[in-house]
Amino acid sequence: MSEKKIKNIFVDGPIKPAFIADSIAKHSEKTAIGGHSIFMGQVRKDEIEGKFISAIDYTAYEDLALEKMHQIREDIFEKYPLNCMHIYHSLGKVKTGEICLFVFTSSAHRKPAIAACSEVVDRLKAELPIWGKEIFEDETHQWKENI
Amino acid sequence: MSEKKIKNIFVDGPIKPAFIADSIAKHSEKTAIGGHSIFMGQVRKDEIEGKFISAIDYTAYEDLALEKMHQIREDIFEKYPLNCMHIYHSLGKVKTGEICLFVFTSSAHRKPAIAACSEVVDRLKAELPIWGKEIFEDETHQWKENI
Amino acid sequence: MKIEMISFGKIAEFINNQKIDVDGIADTDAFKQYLENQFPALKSMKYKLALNKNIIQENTEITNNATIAIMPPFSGG
Amino acid sequence: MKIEMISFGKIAEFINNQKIDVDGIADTDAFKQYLENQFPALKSMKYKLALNKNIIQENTEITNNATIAIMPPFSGG
Repeated sequence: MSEKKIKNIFVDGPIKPAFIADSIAKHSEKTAIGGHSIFMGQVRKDEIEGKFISAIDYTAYEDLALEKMHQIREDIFEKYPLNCMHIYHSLGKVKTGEICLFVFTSSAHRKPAIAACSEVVDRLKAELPIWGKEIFEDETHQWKENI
Repeated sequence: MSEKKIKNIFVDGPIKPAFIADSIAKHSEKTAIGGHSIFMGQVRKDEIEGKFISAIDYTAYEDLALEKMHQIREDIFEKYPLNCMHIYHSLGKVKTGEICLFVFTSSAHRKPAIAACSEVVDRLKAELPIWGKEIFEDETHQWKENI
Repeated sequence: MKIEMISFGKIAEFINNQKIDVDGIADTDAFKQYLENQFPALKSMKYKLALNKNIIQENTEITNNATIAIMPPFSGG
Repeated sequence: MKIEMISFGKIAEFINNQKIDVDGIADTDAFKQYLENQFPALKSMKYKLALNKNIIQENTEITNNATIAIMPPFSGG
């Protein structure tokens, strides 16, 4: 087995636009990059039986999620010629309109960055042990299900 | 013919990360959105026959480009269930490592935003009358060609 | 045999993290049986087990001091 | 007949924006002929015309006071 350097992806609470801007700005030194692809998940104010969601409270089996993410990262770097890939997922409460997921891939030409970003999002949703508890405005809740 | 509200897409010089952050932040009020897709083009420091590119100077046939972009925008909104779409392209000098293109699409679920973003980038590159003059460090230049 | 049970999401609402000391649970199929007897609500739910941080796809032997996670369908992102 | 010529990118390096007053240029094919005679460098280049902001795909009639853009391959993004 290859030596693992497990990176953390979890951040406490919502992912702020300023954090994303910072992450983008850091890439101006990487002048081999020609295209960046970003996906951001935002908490929707869904209405369910007359009640509106006010936030999602995320929990994860962190160790296992980070191991899985490491595998996905390795697969994706093997499959696409990427210059970088950054992934952040919220834990704890993220209110409607706030960002809970930030996936950022970069490559010399646009197509690998775009394809990799989309694939990472798909795999992350299917494979990472993360759970979202949808909290309604009246403090009741239900558990999110990825369709 | 439908009444046209032609939006400007051109910005003077590079697109700054803070501008992108601002654009993201504005969407926190739009609580029907669940997924955002972003593409950013960054000027590469390519080496050509021993010389490095230091900047790209963009010009456009602006009127025609905005009309074409309007058509593309209408096509894409017809094709995908998007909540919003924002497009910005630099004119004038953009240095290596700086951002010259910013495409931002949002939808309730992730797939339309991702597909629309990628399609807009493809069409914009193929169809908009914009030209990039690649300026080398020694002030000589060559004209960019989209492959 | 000692097993550490941890649970997540919706399942954590009715199965607390706990250490159990039981005999006769040789593999993950037997563990599922045990679980569903103890917590009948599980019977009608989809869930996966992870044995020592490996997600279980097929019946797997359980050794002493194993950690088993009980996980409802994932909903990250 | 009066035609306003505008050019872009690489082509703007050797064809200035200008108004010309010529006869016998009835359509865009004739205009191309005229252009390539005046600016032989064009012959070996790829370019497209836009007549009054419509990109020309097939030979099109030119009317008086037309604006014709001469455009090398696009390279935005």
